[in-house]
Amino acid sequence: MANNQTRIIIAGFGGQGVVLAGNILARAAVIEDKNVTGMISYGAEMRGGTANATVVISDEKIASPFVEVPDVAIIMNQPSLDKFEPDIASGGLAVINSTMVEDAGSRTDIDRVSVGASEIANSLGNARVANVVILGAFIKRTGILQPRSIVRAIDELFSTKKPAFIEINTNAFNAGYEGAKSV
Amino acid sequence: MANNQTRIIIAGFGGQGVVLAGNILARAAVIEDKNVTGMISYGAEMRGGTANATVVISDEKIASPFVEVPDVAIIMNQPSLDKFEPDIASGGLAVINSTMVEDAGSRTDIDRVSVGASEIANSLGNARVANVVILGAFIKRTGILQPRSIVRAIDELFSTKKPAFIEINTNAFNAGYEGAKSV
Amino acid sequence: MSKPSKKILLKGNEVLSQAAINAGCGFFAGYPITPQNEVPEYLSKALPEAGGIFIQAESEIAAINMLFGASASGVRCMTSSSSPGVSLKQEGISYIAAAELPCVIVNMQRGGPGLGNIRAAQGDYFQSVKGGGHGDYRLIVLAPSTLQEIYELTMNAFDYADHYRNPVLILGDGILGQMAEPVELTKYRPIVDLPEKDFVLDGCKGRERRVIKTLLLQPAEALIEFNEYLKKKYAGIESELKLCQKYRCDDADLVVAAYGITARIAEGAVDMARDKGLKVGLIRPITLWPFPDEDFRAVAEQAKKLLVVEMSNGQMIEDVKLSIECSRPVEFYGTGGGWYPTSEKIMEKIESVYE
Amino acid sequence: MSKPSKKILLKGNEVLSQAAINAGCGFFAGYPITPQNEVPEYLSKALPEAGGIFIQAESEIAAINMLFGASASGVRCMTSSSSPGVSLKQEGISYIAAAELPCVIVNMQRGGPGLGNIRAAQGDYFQSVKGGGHGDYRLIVLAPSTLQEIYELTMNAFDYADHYRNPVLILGDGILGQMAEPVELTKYRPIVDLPEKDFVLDGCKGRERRVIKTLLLQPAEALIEFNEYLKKKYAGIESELKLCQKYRCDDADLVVAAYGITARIAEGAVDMARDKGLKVGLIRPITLWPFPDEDFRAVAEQAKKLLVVEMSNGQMIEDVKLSIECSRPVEFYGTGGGWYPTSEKIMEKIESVYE
Amino acid sequence: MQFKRPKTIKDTQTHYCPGCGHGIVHRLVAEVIDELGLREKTIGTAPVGCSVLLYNYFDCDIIECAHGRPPAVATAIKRCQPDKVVFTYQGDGDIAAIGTAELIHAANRGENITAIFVNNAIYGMTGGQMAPTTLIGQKTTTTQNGRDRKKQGPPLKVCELLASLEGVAYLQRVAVSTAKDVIIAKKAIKKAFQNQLDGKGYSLVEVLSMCPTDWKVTPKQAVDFVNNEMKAAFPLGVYKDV
Amino acid sequence: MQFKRPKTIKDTQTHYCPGCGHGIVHRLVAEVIDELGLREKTIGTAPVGCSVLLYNYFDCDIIECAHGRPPAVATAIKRCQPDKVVFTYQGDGDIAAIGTAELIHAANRGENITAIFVNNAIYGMTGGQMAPTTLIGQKTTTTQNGRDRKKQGPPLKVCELLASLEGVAYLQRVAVSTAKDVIIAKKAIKKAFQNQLDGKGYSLVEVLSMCPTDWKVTPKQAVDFVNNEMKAAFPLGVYKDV
Amino acid sequence: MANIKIDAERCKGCCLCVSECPRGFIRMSEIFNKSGNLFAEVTDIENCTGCALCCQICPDMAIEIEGKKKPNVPVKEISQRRTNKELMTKFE
Amino acid sequence: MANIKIDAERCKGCCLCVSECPRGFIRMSEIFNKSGNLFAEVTDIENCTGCALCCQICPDMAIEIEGKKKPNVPVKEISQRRTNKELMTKFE
Ligand SMILES: Cc1ncc(C[n+]2csc(CCOP(=O)(O)OP(=O)(O)O)c2C)c(N)n1
Ligand SMILES: Cc1ncc(C[n+]2csc(CCOP(=O)(O)OP(=O)(O)O)c2C)c(N)n1
Ligand code: SF4
Ligand code: SF4
Ligand code: SF4
Ligand code: SF4
Ligand code: SF4
Ligand code: SF4
Ligand SMILES: [Mg+2]
Ligand SMILES: [Mg+2]
Repeated sequence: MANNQTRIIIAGFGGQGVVLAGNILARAAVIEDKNVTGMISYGAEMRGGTANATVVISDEKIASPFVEVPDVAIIMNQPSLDKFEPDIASGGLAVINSTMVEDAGSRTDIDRVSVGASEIANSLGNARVANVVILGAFIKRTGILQPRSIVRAIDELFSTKKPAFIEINTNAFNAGYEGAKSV
Repeated sequence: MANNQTRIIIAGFGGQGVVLAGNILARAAVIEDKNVTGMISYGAEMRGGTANATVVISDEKIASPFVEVPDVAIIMNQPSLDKFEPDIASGGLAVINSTMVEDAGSRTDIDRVSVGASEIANSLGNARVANVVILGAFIKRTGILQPRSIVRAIDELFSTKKPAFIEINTNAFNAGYEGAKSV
Repeated sequence: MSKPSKKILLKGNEVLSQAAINAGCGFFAGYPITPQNEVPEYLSKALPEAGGIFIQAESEIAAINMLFGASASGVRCMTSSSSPGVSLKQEGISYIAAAELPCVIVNMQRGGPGLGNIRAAQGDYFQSVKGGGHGDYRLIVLAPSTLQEIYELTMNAFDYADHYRNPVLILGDGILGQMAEPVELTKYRPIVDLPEKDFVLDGCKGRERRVIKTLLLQPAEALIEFNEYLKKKYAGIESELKLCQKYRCDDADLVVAAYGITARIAEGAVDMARDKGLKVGLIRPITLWPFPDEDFRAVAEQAKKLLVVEMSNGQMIEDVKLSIECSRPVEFYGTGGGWYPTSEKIMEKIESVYE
Repeated sequence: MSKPSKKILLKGNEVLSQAAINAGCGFFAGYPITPQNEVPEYLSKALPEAGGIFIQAESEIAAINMLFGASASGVRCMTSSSSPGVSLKQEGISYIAAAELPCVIVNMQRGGPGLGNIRAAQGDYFQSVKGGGHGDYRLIVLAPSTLQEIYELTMNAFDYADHYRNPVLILGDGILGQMAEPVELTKYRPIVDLPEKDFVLDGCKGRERRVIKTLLLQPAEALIEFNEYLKKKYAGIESELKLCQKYRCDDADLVVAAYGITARIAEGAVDMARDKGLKVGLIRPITLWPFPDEDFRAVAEQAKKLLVVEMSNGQMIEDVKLSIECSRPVEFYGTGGGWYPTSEKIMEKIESVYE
Repeated sequence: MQFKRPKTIKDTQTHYCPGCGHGIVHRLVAEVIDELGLREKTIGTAPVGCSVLLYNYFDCDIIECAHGRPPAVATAIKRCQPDKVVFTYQGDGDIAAIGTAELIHAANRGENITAIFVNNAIYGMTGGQMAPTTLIGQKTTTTQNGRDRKKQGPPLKVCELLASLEGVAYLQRVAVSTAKDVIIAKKAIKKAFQNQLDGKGYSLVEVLSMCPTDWKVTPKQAVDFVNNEMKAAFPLGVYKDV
Repeated sequence: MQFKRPKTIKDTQTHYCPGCGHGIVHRLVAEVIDELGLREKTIGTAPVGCSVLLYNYFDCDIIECAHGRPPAVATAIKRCQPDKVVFTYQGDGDIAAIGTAELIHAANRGENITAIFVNNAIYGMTGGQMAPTTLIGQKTTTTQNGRDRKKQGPPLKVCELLASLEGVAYLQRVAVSTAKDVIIAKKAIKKAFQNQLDGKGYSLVEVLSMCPTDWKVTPKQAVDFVNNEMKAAFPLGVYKDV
Repeated sequence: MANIKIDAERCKGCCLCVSECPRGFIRMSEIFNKSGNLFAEVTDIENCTGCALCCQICPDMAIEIEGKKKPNVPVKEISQRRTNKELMTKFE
Repeated sequence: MANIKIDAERCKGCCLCVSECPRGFIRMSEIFNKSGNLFAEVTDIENCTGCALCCQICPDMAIEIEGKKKPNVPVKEISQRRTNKELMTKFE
């Protein structure tokens, strides 16, 4: 987290909402008037398989929106953990969806926080909000943004097009915030 | 005729065979192993109107195939004379088809030779050979190429495709050679 | 969308699209190609809503030629594409430049040559600034490096196009197009004088009929004269439109030269170098044509060396050398074809060439 | 037509066509455009008679893409056009360069930009040598200045293309294409080693199947590596293929630099200058890429000044400056758009800049 | 009986060769513009071809387009100025070779424009190369032994090709090789303009026309060629009228 | 009963989305190549589109072409190597938008090649923009309120368009949305290859195909869309067979 | 009598009007106009019906008819230089 | 009994075979394969007619039939992690 800068990668299967999660994070950062960049890996990948989004949040100007060495990796499934764990900065953090990740990795120089995001989402009645659940755990652990900024970002995002989604996403965030477990 | 170089322009209506005349001249020069360039004005002109060809014959290397200031202007009709007379080099020569040119121009610093090329051609039975008639006058006056080179060039040009034309063109050349008149 | 006071989060391609609408762009024609697809996607909806015309053309060639017609109609117009698609537009661009029709062309560059890939790259510099089409023409080439700058330069692009009656190219890349960043959508205000469009073809009611053409056959000198005129016009633009940003150059021994997203990443490297006590600065041309040569010359007076960084095998390096008249050694760092520079890697290169 | 011992009179376009046939060109695709029409006209008859394939394509784009297929079939192939038509080929050229398919492309330049006119010009220098298409690729660019040289360089072009697996551009102009001059049609003899074409697609009988492609998606580094490879390949060509002719340069104070037909006309001016006692020479790059920079540097050691002459608003001037590292003042004489230089006019300019 | 040069035609000689059909078609278009009173609201497009210089003759706003692209240019003009009248004027090379894609798509989109297509079975301006519409057996500078169906394919028939497109409102093939044909051609052109005024969509009139120069025949022989050969290969008539 | 992956298909997973029709069409083409014993004399062209990577799956010589240009590339290959079998494989964007001119002219010249045209009514690879074949009312990322006949014109019907061209030997439109359709599609593709072996000229099979991802529906819904909507807009059948 | 007028300077000598006149009232001149073309002349203006078929076919808009009443205006003065047969028939 | 075999790892879970089987013998698994897809399984291999309609529609060439005689080979071992309903039905 050099330069007051947090470099985050969010990774999962296509369909697990990593882009949306990145979007919520970035919007929350805008609400707090921080500098932020967001980027979806639109690159070489074909449809299906894994998807990832990177978000850089900083108090200063952000040079590059790329995240080669993430400070935080938010991991929605096993293949994503296998892929990105090696890149995490020493002293960095992995936020893990424990429902979909059996083996939480082997590095000893990083922290881990885990949450049964898919399970919690399911219990809330919509498996698709696992992405927001895991954001809750991430915010709880890092405090990098204020919870109410996330809630406002959710509000902003859904208010015009899908107001029905506001509640469940807010609940998901809260549940994740509560359910975060260090590992 | 600087640098042992003769810069010739041949001009007339489209259809008067100026391109063919240029071609015969250039081929004759090749036969004599001279350096030569030929160029048709393919430029801005549209169909119809005047056509012209330029030929540069030289014992030395030829820099440019363009003729801005011709040493010799071979003129098939009045508009061409009007157009090109002013450009002729001082001390240069105008070879004029007197059948089609009423007013032989006003410059006093150039020489003129004239021949009733169209009339002669007509009397030979083919108006289209006026271009070769006028070449005869030109060669007679300048001696820049040998008459037999022209005859050989005519031979070369027509032998494969139109051998019937050899005789009339040769006659045309001879008639022009004989009929040249200084003015 | 008139003047939201606060920053909103958008992708670069969206920012560009909204800027075009705000600047009064009334016509867009384009053809899908990654990584610029958000431009036509955004405009297909937002432009008609704003009263403009959106056409998904049958090809990039049709698109650029539609601009020919739209601009002749007096409408502010834009097309957008990425590298291979922009190559296809070269004939049309030469025509538009020759006809002096204002328009904005966007190239969100991707990896090449050939089909290449869809990652960001800067391999189309030569095509953009030297002229990939035939004949002696110039595009005004703007190279933003942040999303805020995309917003502003896109609006300005329409102004420059109208002011100079010249096509303006916005040279971005896949990163700038795809990344999201908060942007303040300030109100559009013309930055240059906008002359009356007295070339517009709208039927000759009450005036002499007009012709827009690029064929100059007669007299033979017509085209020569026109090219002499163009030369003067371009010299005029060169004399007044050179945009450049310098960063920590004042005492710099080594100056990094980069444009677009690369400049921004290089800025990170400059900060790292400064943190290590190396006197390093950054010069970033914002207009790639006209190339801000005086600024480069000024910087070269102080600096011992320049380091050009590009996402290409080295193209801008030529303009850098020419602008400083080869008065300083110019190093290069870069690679063609969908390469992402990082501040760290640039820093390594800085250390290796710093004396 | 095998080996006529004596010179025959042909137009430049015809000479080029016959050279292609003699060099074993087996495929031509093109689209009519003045001033290169004699090329397809000649080849439409002579090429099939020689056992080759002639296709009048539906457009320049189709033509260049037909070359893509013909070259992949292992056949020596050529297309020919003039400025606007060559602009349309830029995407295809980038693909061919990326696929490393040998072929010969002819541009008999005419006046531009836009439709311009049909007189000769040299306004496509940048497009030719810097790359009018997208990405970091290079064409080998040959610039003949006499018809005899058109004959020889056209034959060589096929050899270079095969040897380097790279497209070769013959950069002529309307004068060279249209003028007639005696030419000796010497026998074709390869001038470089011609490697086996192990890329050819002819059905995978008895071998692994082959793929020709330019998309390099996976892994992410594939395209980067390919571009690094290209860079090396181009550096290799640069190290061995630079052709240049010098004329009366040894003691020259002023050296005129020009290519193609312009060089030839400038040679006349040099002679005039020498006749007047001015120490003037001529340097004529025959390969425009690779640019013969060592020769320029050598000349610049003696000369006090250079004078670049082009039928354009000044394009090669940049390469001249870069090659001599701006070590001498470089003057320019030229005009875009169908301008015919004369020895006399060049002489005037020589006198005005000679010190 | 009165017969005067139309107002929309300037009082200059054309550059066309003697017997060239372009002059007739110019007159017809201009007469229609006169009769419908459209001169001051018309924007014409010039192609690349012998008729590139039509702006020297038509006294209305004209835009010269890149080779083959008039349909794209006209599309944009008409979309930007739906109250104006926009026509394209293209030769066979322009419309049916390099410009095929732009033609098909403007037609298919049903752009509300009027298209005049002068089919002279040759590339006139460039000196007589094969066009997409060159007849089988016809000698051109690039088919010196005559067009060969096996190598160059049959002549492309534009009206037949466009007929299947829903967006097309009107297609008629006419000729200008006899006075009678000219009168019919005029009616077709008028209808194609009227359709635009009525908002009907893409209307195209294909005009079989003479190019004595590049066919290397006299004007009289050229007329015969149209009447005897071209009309057989390209049957006249209405191909679509919705 | 036996059913095995064809030899001409490599043993790799495709990158296509679940339910994408390209995989089916690949298999059919490969089966035909197997059955006719053509693998070692076939040269295929890859388009730009989702199927650009078909060379990862087909085990025969393949050339990847610039967007829209496969017909031009294939023309040259077949002319240079008339004894080989050449096929093109193109999406609707590739064949019917940017590549319209190359399509029409290769077809009109009657090039003796086999063309497979996968019509999924969308630009798949670029993420779901309108294609020339997008249906009226169909929502895409560039027709977010559905394709509007007035603005974007009707869907372009390739078989109908090509039917008028003399050089074309065979045109059939099939689908791969039901097993029955797939079996018919295979027959059509086989015939299109057989025609080439018999020297009949240009043969094209248009295949209506699913793109669940960019249609933003499930594979099952995609199949229904083909069966209910696309077949109505693009009637199946033989459009030409000479 | 139709007030028919052929502009000799505008005429390019294509002869198309000659074959088009149902009455055979048009013939080509034996002299050139300024552009070097033989030009069309109406031989029998008195009996010309004004059917305008000649006008319809003329590619150069060289033939105009003013209406029925006015007397014919003679063709403009032109260059009277005579020339040979061959060239005269070049466009026939 | 047809020797039918669905390659679970190749299967992308599109379900097209499910609706295509005239006997209704194919259903989707409740577990994911390595690529994260639910995959198709034949429920009643004994009675499968080998009509191959499922093979015809399968876009991923995941279904093969070896002939009538041989006994069925069970689907490969796959990752058995269970997951929630919503995701399971994502392609139905
Ligand atoms: C891109 C491009 N390609 C080729 C040309 C050359 N060119 C000029 S006119 C023309 C064709 C003219 O034929 P057509 O369209 O039939 O018109 P016509 O002259 O017969 O009336 C061509 C190919 C050009 N100007 N631009
Ligand atoms: C010149 C050019 N323009 C645009 C593109 C971007 N592009 C890639 S694929 C594609 C269209 C794909 O659609 P389609 O041909 O229908 O194939 P599908 O993916 O649907 O199978 C486009 C426009 C490109 N690569 N090159
Ligand atoms: S070349 Fe043909 S089309 Fe062109 S003006 Fe002459 S006759 Fe007309
Ligand atoms: S995007 Fe559509 S066409 Fe492309 S692979 Fe996916 S389903 Fe197939
Ligand atoms: S108006 Fe009729 S009758 Fe009179 S000259 Fe003309 S064609 Fe003949
Ligand atoms: S038709 Fe017209 S141009 Fe031709 S001869 Fe008659 S008057 Fe003259
Ligand atoms: S082969 Fe036929 S019966 Fe057996 S599973 Fe497949 S579709 Fe069902
Ligand atoms: S059709 Fe194939 S890919 Fe789809 S579910 Fe069935 S076996 Fe799997
Ligand atoms: Mg034509
Ligand atoms: Mg598609």
